Amino acid sequence: MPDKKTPKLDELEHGPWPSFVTEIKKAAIRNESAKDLLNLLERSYDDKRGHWKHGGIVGVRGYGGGVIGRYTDLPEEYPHVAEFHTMRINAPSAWFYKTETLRTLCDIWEKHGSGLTNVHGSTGDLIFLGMKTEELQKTYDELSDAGFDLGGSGSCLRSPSCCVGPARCESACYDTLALCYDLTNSYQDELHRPMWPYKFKFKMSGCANDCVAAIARADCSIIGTWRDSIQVDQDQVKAYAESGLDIQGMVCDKCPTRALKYDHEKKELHVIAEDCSRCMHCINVMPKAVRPGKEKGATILLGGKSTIVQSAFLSWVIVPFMKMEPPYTEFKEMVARIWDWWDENGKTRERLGELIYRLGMTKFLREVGLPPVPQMVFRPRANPYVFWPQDEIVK
Amino acid sequence: MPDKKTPKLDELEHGPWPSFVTEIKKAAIRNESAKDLLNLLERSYDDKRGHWKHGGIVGVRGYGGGVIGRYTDLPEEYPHVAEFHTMRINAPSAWFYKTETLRTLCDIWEKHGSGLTNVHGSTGDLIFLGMKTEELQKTYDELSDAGFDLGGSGSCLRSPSCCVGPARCESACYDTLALCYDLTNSYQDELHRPMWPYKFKFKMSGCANDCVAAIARADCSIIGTWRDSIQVDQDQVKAYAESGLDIQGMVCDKCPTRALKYDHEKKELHVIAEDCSRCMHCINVMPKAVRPGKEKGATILLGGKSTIVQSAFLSWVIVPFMKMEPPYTEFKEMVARIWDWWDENGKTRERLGELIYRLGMTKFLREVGLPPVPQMVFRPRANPYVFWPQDEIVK
Amino acid sequence: MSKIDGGPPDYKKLLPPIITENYGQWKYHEIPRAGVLKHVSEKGYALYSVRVGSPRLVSIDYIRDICALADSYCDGYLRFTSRNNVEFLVSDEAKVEPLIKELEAKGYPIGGVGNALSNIVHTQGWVHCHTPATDASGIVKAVMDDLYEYFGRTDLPAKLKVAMACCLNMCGAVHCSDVAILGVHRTPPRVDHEKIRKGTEIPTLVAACPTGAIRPDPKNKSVVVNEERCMYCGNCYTMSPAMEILDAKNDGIAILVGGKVSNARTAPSFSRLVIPFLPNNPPRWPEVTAAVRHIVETWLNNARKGERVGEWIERIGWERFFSLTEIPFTDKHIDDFIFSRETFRTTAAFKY
Amino acid sequence: MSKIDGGPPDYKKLLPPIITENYGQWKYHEIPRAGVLKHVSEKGYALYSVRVGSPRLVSIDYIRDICALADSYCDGYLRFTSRNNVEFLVSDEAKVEPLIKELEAKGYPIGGVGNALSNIVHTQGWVHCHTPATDASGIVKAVMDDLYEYFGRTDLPAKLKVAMACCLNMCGAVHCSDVAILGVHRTPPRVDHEKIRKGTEIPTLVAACPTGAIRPDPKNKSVVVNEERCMYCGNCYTMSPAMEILDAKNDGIAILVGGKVSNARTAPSFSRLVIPFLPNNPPRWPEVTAAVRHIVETWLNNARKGERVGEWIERIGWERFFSLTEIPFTDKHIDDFIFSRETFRTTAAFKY
Ligand code: SRM
Ligand code: SRM
Ligand code: SRM
Ligand code: SRM
Ligand code: SF4
Ligand code: SF4
Ligand code: SF4
Ligand code: SF4
Ligand code: SF4
Ligand code: SF4
Ligand code: SF4
Ligand code: SF4
Repeated sequence: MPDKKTPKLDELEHGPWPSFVTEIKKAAIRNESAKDLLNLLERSYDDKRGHWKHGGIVGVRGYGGGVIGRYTDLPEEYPHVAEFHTMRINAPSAWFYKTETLRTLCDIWEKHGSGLTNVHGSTGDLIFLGMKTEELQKTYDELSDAGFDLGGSGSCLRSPSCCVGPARCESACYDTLALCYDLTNSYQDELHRPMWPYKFKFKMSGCANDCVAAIARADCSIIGTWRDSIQVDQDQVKAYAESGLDIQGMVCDKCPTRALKYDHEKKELHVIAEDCSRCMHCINVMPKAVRPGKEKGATILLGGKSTIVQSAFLSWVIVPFMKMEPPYTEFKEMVARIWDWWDENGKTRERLGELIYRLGMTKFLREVGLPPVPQMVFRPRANPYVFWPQDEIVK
Repeated sequence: MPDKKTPKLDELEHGPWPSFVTEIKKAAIRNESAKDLLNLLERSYDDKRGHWKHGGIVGVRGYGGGVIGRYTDLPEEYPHVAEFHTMRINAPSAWFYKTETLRTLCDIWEKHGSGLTNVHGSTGDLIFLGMKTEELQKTYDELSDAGFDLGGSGSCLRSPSCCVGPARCESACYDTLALCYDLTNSYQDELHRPMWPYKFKFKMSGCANDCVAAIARADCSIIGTWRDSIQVDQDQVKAYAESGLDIQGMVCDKCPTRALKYDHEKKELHVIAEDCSRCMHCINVMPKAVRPGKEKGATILLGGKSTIVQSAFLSWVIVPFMKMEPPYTEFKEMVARIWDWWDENGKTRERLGELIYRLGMTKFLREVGLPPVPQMVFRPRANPYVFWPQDEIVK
Repeated sequence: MSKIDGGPPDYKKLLPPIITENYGQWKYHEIPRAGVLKHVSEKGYALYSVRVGSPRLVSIDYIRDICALADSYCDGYLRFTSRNNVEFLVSDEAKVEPLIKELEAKGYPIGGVGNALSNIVHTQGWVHCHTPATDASGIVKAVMDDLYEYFGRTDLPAKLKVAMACCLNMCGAVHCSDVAILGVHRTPPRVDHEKIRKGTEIPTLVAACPTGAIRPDPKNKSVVVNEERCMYCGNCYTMSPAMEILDAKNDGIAILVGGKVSNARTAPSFSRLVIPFLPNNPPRWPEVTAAVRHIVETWLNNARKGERVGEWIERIGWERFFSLTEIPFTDKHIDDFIFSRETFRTTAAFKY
Repeated sequence: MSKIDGGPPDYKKLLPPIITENYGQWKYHEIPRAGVLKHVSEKGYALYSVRVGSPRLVSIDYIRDICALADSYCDGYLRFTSRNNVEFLVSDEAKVEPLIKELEAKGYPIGGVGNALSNIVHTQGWVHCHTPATDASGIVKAVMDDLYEYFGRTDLPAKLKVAMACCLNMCGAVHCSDVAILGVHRTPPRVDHEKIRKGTEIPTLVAACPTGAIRPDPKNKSVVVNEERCMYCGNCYTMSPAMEILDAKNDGIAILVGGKVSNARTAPSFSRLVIPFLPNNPPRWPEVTAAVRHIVETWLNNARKGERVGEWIERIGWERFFSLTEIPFTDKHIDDFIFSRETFRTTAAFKY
């Protein structure tokens, strides 16, 4: 147990929600770094400010990223967190683990670091939180031997992540886990050796519910969808009706395109197929009765990211429908063209979305060779500032 | 009749809609400029391009605007339109005329110009279309003697205009004609002597139907509204119901805030007063049964303009509710502060809306002394880029 | 010398007595027939307004003619609307039918009231302006001839407001109209260096370009235009006659749809580009009239009662608008200017 | 030397047999009780997932503990969700209740399923990062303690997704959450000229500022910050340690609400600023927990069934949100950044 008093943090051991302070204390029993982290954190709680210096560059051989260097600004007082780096470990698709896999990780981490982790980081990596510089390579070597690898950091591809998809969800329109694994392995170089203007993130959701929040956070979002019509099982509709579900109110009236007509008499639900926008709502409310269509694939969206610098961007549609089956050739060829274009045109620290916004979708589409379709926009331009290429005007 | 042939324009004398070509021809019978205009226009129809040079500066004594100088680029061939300026005559509020007023204008114009007019120009002036430089002052002198004055042009206040309002409309929430007349007279200097970064337009509509399209076109839009609740006459509701109006479908279901409940049994219409956004829809459909509230005034919006240069802007709310009664002191004091601010901060050819967008609403509100209210925005900011003034932070 | 700053005539002296008497006391209105409004006051008076479409560019003969009619039927009072229609203000019900008869006999179109097509707000075009990419009056005449039937009806889904502007300055409410016809240039300005040297303020000219396409060229004491960046707005020409923008071979017309101004039901909104270019084909611009008619008819056939063009499109979705009208969608429809981001479809939910 | 680029473990080897067996063949799901999902496959198999809230910052002891539970009840299989909850994957229905009992006994919170509050997605804060304006784990603990009851329920109007990020970099989906808790700086960076001279690339630093507040100062071989223009985004600090941004006296928390990511019903949308600043008051940040609770309860009491926070607010209007919550509206709520225009209310129709 830590020698210093941590009254503020102790306060956070009360209450019903599990406490990270208790977790740090558990680690502190065996680990000096964890102990100093606790003390340093108490100090931050007193000072109302962080006590970490601007990150430094540390790493492991062969990799340009995967480690976040971190040093305290009070090394004399808290010597065991003088170096306190984190390592990002690329997690398996959809965060499935065998207990033995996790135990292997725990064992390695017990040997080399603080014993503290984030399961998982916001990008989806499993994080080893806090180790000394000298432990980095050793930790990596053991991880690698045990079948693990680093995740991304820096101006590179970040670790792709995906929703639980077909592994445990009836709505999955393509195999998110397979795609995530395939892309991660196909792009090892892009993932581990930063060489772009800035970071790039892939996230994959099996349907428009977007359970990995891809549209908000990924430069490239791959969202499962279908091309034909939802499938309705009228027997199940009747069952829902009889169980008391207000089908008109909770399903039809909330359908954004008013594509659903409920026949109260017959207890039947009918869809105007061409009006449905595949938003998933009716399927969500009546999963037993309504299912996605049969012709499945994905919508590709580009440009999502958070606030820094030009404002947050949500990903927008770039390909309304693409089949998503191995070896994903069409997708990968497109990605290659997009990366080339970004690499060629992007300024330092300019995310893809900001770049397309700056140079214009028109230029992007033309140079990357994607056909413009109305699905790309909510509505056409309101200004008349159309650019006419030389070959379309009369000389 | 013109001596040259005008086969293309002649074609435009056919068809049911009244023909401007016939109008030019009528004028051409007595006027050489009108005749040359017809010929020049035929030439444009052949060449598919205009034949007017970049405007030159001409005017009348004491005025910095009100006249648009115009010269053809083919003066040898069309000598009577070598000079072909237009004069903007400030129209009466809501474009009401006595025939004698119009005849006076016709008589003056017959003497001094082409005999062609626009009734009215897009800003609302009555336009004398086409006169020689030497006629400008004479025309003005006669107009002035007959009780007319020039409208605006250049970087000045443009002629304010207003909807028919209380003169002939049951929906008017303030006296648009009186305000238009008052502002026009109060701001004669601003209207006639350009001295600002760019043009400034006032437009006034008596209610949210906005029959002068103010919100789209005016730097300052004054839109009639009320502060309390709409008034419903249940007898008239019944009458509409009996006449076959689908009150539920055409009124309640289209109410944007769903503030209306129709009681089919009693044939009564009830409003949830605090939900109504005063959009005018129910009043429009059932003018006999629904009327604006009793506490009337106006919403002030700023910033409307068309596309050049930073994109078109629609006016946005700056004061949700202001009483609009003579002498309009509160309004005029606010306008003075706004103009000062624009004058001080605006770049050449920067409209008020663009300036506020460039410098930020926060700065504008603070410096002009307007209290921020949620009615100013559809929604609050999505980014966290808040500016904190010195006096709000801890030193 | 004559006085200055006299201001406009006092409207109060120009109102018909029935209006002076009932000013601010109108109770409701009805539309007894196409083109006619009946306003009834609290006091029980009824005023009939008979609306007549005008070409706006009119001769003094025209004005004298309508004045004569107003004298006969309206005690010498009339007004014009914000869309340049004439309104005959009849206070004596008995005079309404005779007025209508005479108007019809003389070929004055009566209409534009209620759920009708009204007059096309428009601009100068080749008649008077220096920057037009097309004529205004000619296209308006051609389109109104073509859509004439809808002017005299009151059974459209909603009001139909068409506007026309001859260049991107958009002198009117083109940017917020159900259907907007817009003159557009398509080639960069050709710099007349001689003229520049003769008096253009180069920094102001450079600053005028919204895309930064104009660079000073100190060696030549002139400017150069980066043609890759120019989108032909013509703002540089407004600033300087040296930036020649008219190009007979490439100027033409764009069509935008779905804007509105009223706050009824939905907020005012911009018109949006649906046809980037149609050629100038005077005197009747058949490509333009056909395109406008096609859009209007698609609206007529598909919209629900009470839906303005934009409300209809927003309900069905723009992707459906393009499939219904079969207008080809191109990269030119996709915004790439300052506020483009808000137009991108940031959702995986859409139609085909 | 160990190999590089081995990639992550193969997920296929980590799936429980019931999943391998029924992969892609799930038919529907039910929520038998709070915190539990039952997925039924075409083949008739049923998989129970018991969801447990985790603090995310966990020790290896914690991991070993849940592994022990997974061994007892789940044949050694478990997963984590995209919101950092643990999911015990139970293929034997008989084991569900015993597992729940043991979890309860050990104080593991069960919940976050269906129309519930789920775990708070969050970031490093004072535990590890260099730019935080606040701590993350501490606030999350305080808020989850306070809102604990809603984690174990399924009868909220809709899902409730709360996120927390400790600076404007927003490492998470804070910008699109029902309720977002965001660490914010409020004073401009203090330039350490010494450090700048020691290795900052000045042009890159200058270019990094989104508002152009940083000017090179060649005389000093450093930069100056125009404090009038700075809005404390901290991007300059990310670029250079010389731009010290932490300020214990002024750093604190902003609350944003109404964002979402799913495409169900409505498009994904941004969270919007409703409380510009609350002080850092560790260890329990009472101002923050009270503010979040107040917003959540206003939603609970006013929203209709099925309405996410943002959907509720968009229905009633943001002006009504401010009057209902009595949160004061200030100029700080009004956008003045690049895309501000789209937030301005360009209509005369609104509520009070
Ligand atoms: C560890 C992690 C937070 C966490 O607690 O989970 C994290 C931590 C940091 N992020 Fe992040 N980001 C993390 C996920 C994210 C996400 C979420 C996501 O990936 O889905 C985002 C928002 C999505 C996006 O990419 O836009 C995110 C947006 C940022 C940004 C802003 C990027 C932007 O374009 O707006 C920065 C600033 C930068 O890149 O310089 C940043 C920078 C950082 C740095 C490296 C600090 C810095 O300025 O250099 C942080 C290191 C913290 C530390 O000392 O440990 N982090 N960062 C997440 C990565 C763990 C993992 O690999 O699983
Ligand atoms: C005559 C008129 C069109 C008409 O046929 O009715 C007109 C004609 C011209 N307008 Fe306009 N504008 C006219 C109403 C408008 C309107 C509509 C309105 O006022 O409601 C607008 C859009 C609203 C607005 O102000 O944004 C309008 C937006 C412009 C612009 C773009 C301004 C902008 O900020 O985007 C310019 C360019 C400029 O100012 O340099 C312009 C410029 C011009 C010039 C002076 C040409 C120029 O570049 O210098 C035109 C002179 C034509 C000529 O030779 O006769 N005109 N102009 C209208 C004035 C008549 C009147 O006084 O009643
Ligand atoms: C006479 C005029 C005002 C004036 O001072 O000149 C006028 C007069 C009336 N308007 Fe208007 N509006 C007039 C231009 C406008 C405009 C501006 C424009 O057209 O450029 C608008 C906004 C246009 C837009 O939204 O794009 C306008 C939007 C309305 C609306 C809302 C329509 C809607 O549902 O969006 C109403 C309500 C209605 O008709 O149900 C309305 C209603 C009316 C009423 C019924 C008001 C009343 O109770 O007297 C008047 C007869 C309407 C009719 O023609 O059916 N008036 N009205 C204008 C006639 C123009 C014309 O000649 O056609
Ligand atoms: C396990 C998980 C996926 C994973 O790979 O880890 C998951 C699993 C399911 N999601 Fe999800 N969602 C998961 C994160 C998300 C996210 C992302 C997030 O929370 O950051 C979203 C988007 C959030 C947003 O919109 O802001 C998300 C939006 C949905 C929705 C749409 C909700 C809505 O109406 O807006 C549904 C449909 C529903 O619940 O009706 C859904 C439905 C489901 C279903 C019912 C799918 C199924 O048939 O199995 C699963 C159980 C839901 C439940 O918890 O009630 N899931 N789901 C994630 C659990 C997170 C957690 O621990 O709480
Ligand atoms: S995104 Fe769709 S497929 Fe993936 S877990 Fe969520 S509901 Fe299932
Ligand atoms: S998926 Fe969405 S849009 Fe399609 S029918 Fe169902 S609720 Fe309507
Ligand atoms: S804006 Fe309102 S008050 Fe004015 S004419 Fe139109 S409906 Fe009447
Ligand atoms: S004025 Fe508009 S918002 Fe108000 S009740 Fe009538 S239709 Fe609804
Ligand atoms: S729209 Fe352009 S061309 Fe037409 S009148 Fe206005 S400024 Fe002139
Ligand atoms: S036409 Fe417009 S975009 Fe082109 S150079 Fe001139 S000002 Fe710039
Ligand atoms: S949000 Fe900011 S302070 Fe928090 S972990 Fe991310 S970069 Fe660091
Ligand atoms: S904190 Fe942001 S706005 Fe302020 S100087 Fe640094 S980069 Fe610029």
